Amino acid sequence: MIPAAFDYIRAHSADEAFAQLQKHGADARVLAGGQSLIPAMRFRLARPSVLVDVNGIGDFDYIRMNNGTLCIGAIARDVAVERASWSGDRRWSLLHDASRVVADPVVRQTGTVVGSLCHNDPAGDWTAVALATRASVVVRGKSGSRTVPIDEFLVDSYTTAVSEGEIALEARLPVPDDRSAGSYQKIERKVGDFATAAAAVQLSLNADGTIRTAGVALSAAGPCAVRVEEAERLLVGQKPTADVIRAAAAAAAKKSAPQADLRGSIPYKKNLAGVLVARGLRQALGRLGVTI
Amino acid sequence: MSTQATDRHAIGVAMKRKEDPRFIQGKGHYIDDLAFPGMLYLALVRSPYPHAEIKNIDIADAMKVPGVKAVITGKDLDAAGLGWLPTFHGFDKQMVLAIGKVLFQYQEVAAVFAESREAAADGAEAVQVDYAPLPVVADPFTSKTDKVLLRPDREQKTNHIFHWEVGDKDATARALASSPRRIKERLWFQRCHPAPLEPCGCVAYFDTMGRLQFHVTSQAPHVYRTALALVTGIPEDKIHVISPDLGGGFGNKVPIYPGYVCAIVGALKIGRPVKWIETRTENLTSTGFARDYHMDVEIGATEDGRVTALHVATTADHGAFDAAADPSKYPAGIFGIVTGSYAFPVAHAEVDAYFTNKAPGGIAYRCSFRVTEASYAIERGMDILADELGMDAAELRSKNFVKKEQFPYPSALGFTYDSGDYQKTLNLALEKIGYKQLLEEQAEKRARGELMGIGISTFTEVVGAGPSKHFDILGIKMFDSAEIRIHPTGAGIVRTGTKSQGQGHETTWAQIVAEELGLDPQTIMVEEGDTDTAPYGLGTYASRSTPTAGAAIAMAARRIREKARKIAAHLLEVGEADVEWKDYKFQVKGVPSKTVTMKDVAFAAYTNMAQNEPGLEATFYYDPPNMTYPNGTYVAVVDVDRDTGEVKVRRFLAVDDCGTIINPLVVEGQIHGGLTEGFAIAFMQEVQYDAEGNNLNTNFTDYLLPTSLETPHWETDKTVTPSPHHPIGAKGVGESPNVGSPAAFVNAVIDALSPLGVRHIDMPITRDKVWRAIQEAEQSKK
Amino acid sequence: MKVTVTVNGTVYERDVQPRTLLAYFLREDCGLTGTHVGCDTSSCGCCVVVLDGERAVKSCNMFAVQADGHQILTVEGLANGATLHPLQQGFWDQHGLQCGFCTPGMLLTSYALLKHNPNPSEADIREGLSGNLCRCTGYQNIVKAVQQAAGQMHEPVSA
Amino acid sequence: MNLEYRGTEQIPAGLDKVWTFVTDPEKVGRCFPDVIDVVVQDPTHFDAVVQVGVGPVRGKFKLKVELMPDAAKHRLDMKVSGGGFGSAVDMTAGADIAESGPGATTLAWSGQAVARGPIAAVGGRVLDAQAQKLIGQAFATVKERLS
Repeated sequence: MIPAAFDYIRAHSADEAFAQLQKHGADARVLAGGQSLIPAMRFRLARPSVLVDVNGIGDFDYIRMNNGTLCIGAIARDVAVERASWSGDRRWSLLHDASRVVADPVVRQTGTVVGSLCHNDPAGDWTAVALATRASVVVRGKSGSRTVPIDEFLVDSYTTAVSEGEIALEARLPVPDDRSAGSYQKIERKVGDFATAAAAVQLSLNADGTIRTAGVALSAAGPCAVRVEEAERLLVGQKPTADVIRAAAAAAAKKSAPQADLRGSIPYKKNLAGVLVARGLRQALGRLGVTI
Repeated sequence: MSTQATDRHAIGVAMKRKEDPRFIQGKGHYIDDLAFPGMLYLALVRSPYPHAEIKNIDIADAMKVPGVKAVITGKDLDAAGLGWLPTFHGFDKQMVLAIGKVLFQYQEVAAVFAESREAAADGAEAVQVDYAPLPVVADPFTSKTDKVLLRPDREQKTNHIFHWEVGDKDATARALASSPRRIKERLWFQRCHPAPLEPCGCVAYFDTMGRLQFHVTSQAPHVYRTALALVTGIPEDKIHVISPDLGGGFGNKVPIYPGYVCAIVGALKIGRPVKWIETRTENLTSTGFARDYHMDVEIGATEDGRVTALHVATTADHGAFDAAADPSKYPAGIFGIVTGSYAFPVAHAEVDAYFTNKAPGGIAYRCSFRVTEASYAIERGMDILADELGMDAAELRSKNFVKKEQFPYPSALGFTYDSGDYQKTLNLALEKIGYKQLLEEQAEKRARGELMGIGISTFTEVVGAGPSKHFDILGIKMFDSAEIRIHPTGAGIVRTGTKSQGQGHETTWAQIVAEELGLDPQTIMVEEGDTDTAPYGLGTYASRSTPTAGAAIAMAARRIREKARKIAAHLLEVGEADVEWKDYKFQVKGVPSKTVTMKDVAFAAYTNMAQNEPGLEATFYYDPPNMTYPNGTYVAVVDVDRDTGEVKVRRFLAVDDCGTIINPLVVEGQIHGGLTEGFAIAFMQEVQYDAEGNNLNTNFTDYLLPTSLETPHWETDKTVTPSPHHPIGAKGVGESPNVGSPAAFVNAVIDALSPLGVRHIDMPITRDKVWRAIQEAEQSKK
Repeated sequence: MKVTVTVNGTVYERDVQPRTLLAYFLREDCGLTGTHVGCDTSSCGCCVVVLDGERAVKSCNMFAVQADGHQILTVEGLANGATLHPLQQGFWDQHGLQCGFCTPGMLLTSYALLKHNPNPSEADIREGLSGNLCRCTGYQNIVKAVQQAAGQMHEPVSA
Repeated sequence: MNLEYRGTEQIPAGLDKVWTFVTDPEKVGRCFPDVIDVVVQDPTHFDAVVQVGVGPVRGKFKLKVELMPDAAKHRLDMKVSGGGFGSAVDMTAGADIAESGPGATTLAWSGQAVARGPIAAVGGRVLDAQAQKLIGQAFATVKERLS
């Protein structure tokens, strides 16, 4: 299928990209990985009149540690997370897990983390990961760049805090402390499908074994990925036990507000939210040497 | 079974495929690779409504799109006498482009011809169609009521298409009534689509001689030529059909589709070549689907598990037009094979088909006509019976098998099974999978509350249509053909009326010729798909290539051998009666040192033929005396996750008996592929429509094909019981794994869930369905 | 728009519409029809090519203008003259193809996979090829083909 | 796909005023969110073009609208059909209109949308949000304009 005609602009710098987006406003879309945008254009559901390609901006392609923050540039590919030198570190196990189940292995070589956050699909993977890790996104707007916490960034299905004429430059994730681990649990009908349900979990433990911080988020459980505050509250300060896990899982199932579709019914998906959070917690704890 | 010990020259050898070098280098020649000077592109406008009156079609905006050359509608075609196309068996007709109303979602409404793909797509988007929606009939049970008449164009004012039955109705009813044990279950074999990775397409043009050159993705090029001649009135000698390399077919490339007719009309009207290549959505939503049989299966048995009678009543959903790909005299195909591998004393099968507002089709998707539905019905039915009787599923099957000594076996529904040793095949499978140990493991797991299942399917297929006394398409009998020419140097060419879509004919046909003539298979070229050069044949589908064309090749080769014998006698300077064919050479009887090879004879046939007719060629049209009956035992072992409903296929063993094996490498490949499609049908593939008639699986994002990660590891083995009536004893294999495996998967899942009281789940077995079945079972226990 | 793309070492300068997908550019503007199109949703992988020597990309999900100034490897560029690439040899030897339509994409996805993981396990290969569909082979022989190629590529080059 | 929505608006205006407003095609048409154009055909029929935009999905829906007021002035039904993106959307919306006090009217509305074609197949989640917005915001705007 053939997209409708459009004008193509290759940006060579962040300034140039920003200027073009300002100029064309609502008619323009940023082309990063394009792995969601181009199929939508082929079906002519999306028909931007201008594409601003940022793939040629070398400055955008990085993943680096910077003062206790992991910074992911606008065109860093999904696969770059999977192959990063630190990806075997248990602190980053949530990212590593997710990097292996986003879309399919070929799409991951082109798809980008920041692009996925900006697309904000209800069943996105990186959005749930970003919530669990308490990430933020750097957005460039008219009045300069601002850092938007992920909870404010994700507005509604396919809608984020990036307004017309703006561009997301970077995702920032706080580096977890040594006693941290996470887990990403996803059920999909097959590789490449959107999640039927998915759960992102990030935990850190105190020296006494109680839970110091907890991040719990769900995907495919509402208009966009959601944080399960109740589960986080139930976990923090507690010694991890089967009962605590059960309570957090129940909170997740309760929070989940999925749509029925070909992937499953509402009761099934709500059930999965609980099952996957429990599994995620167990795996994260297991990675910290705690078996329950 | 990667290699097979053989003392034969070419048959049974695991020869690497001759067609592969071009495919692995990107030199395959598929339909969309063709380009001709001045070629136009065709895009079709399709209906978003499943049932609606067409109030108006406004093409003005489309004609303004730069590059658009023409737009045609159903009215234009109707005026030219090309509005309707006869369906496969000729009992119905199908609109080429909608006339007056649309009958299914994504039906073809208008055709746009343009200078480029882009312009054609832009033009199609610009066509404005004004629809007035009509009430939608989205299932055959609603259709049955005739409250909404879908096809007022037909003489019979009903949605009921046909009633077909076979067997002894009264005796079956009596036997069932008097059986001490009985089961009855409704099994729905869901609507699927073959979805070859290459969509359908064509390029049509009229050459300088005014001859239609029609390149098309066709599994049956000769049938296309004849059908096009009948539909368009173009004399058959003025039509040349060429089917290039096909990127899979699986039955999808048997019917003639509206896009083809539009391309031809466009080429004629505009005077330039026209290319039409389907999008994936078009492929999945409008070209031949398969199955959609709702089957009420009833089996009677004695207390000790002997089957007494079988009754199957089927409600079939044929969609908007009766385009089912079934032979003329068999509107429900060879569904009569539904007695399977079992000695039913009496049986009765009936099928009632209905129109609905869905895409037309009902093609033989990687199976003989309706054999997959039948096989699924009986193999699920036997498991339900075993469950009812509290009997082991393997034991119940053994008890009721047609015995080895009963062949040729006349079945209760009129088939004569050629050969088989079902018990031997089952025994091998059970031994190899470790059935006893698996049962022990299962007992332990059940005690712990874990869900593990073992599923068996001991199917019998019927393929190779077929004897001309029974089978025809549009009146053309279902024989097949081969023409062999041996060149002076001993190389040669074989042409057949079949058409490979990946089955490897270029290799296996050469092996048959090489075997029969003692030649090198590497120097036997195989050509198919060109109606100017190939002898007339009915094409490749329903596992018929090896049973029909394969036989024709062997017989044509034997004709060549008879002619060659005369020349050999001349070379050996003896009388013809003194020459025998031994060890792949001609030899003077009793004198092993006096021999000539076929290569020698071939040279002589052109250089030193004495009084014999020059040349070394033969053609054979083979009309099989019977069908062939491949069979096998499949065993699936699954683990079910209670929390998520996930089914993990831990092991799968296929023991196939397809008679003589021509190339074990190719046979194994066919089995792997067929099992993968069977797995997909059991767990993933479904074309669903909602109550409003919307097709919900219009792309690979929702019509799910398994990847390497979901697909289980396949274990294979074989028994070999040659077909007694086939020249080389081969039965055909491409479809057995797809026919036999769905029931094995479903039986395994239900076996896993049976301790909870779950009796059946319709395919595809999704996690949601499994989870809900577990929930409901647990609720009802409380 | 003018684009300059190096495909299999040959420089192609063409004028294209921005909406021209890379797959159609390769097939129709460069005449390299080994790259196939099997779907519209980037699900099937028949169109996979290798970008800049290491990234497998679905060429029906990328515009030709994006490839301007880049290097593309297609199935036509795998063999070295008459010598098949070990992956091609593996697919042939192990009966890793039937209809051949998915084969180019499978080969190029495997090519990029072996670049990053020269010694993959069966699980790695199954995972790595899970963005490519095959309807014919059931994947088992494709896995064997990639294993054979990986083994061959490890062997020291004989003189 | 079949989607259903409902809601209630309390309008600080008398029944007659509300009734006059909601049976005026031009006024109702202008209440559609992101409406670009309204062309009134007759007292009960109008055509509207609305801008649709959710994330990457942007385009126009051309809609034909029929107003079906009942004689007793208690119920207004509305039939909306049209489409865009090669797809068709049929919506029905109805409102029970009742006096809830002096100078106050309750508008209890419900709506149903059926989508067909690529937008339903590929953009189902987008469509749901759009249809809900279209119907829900239209009634909310009615309230706003009458307040």
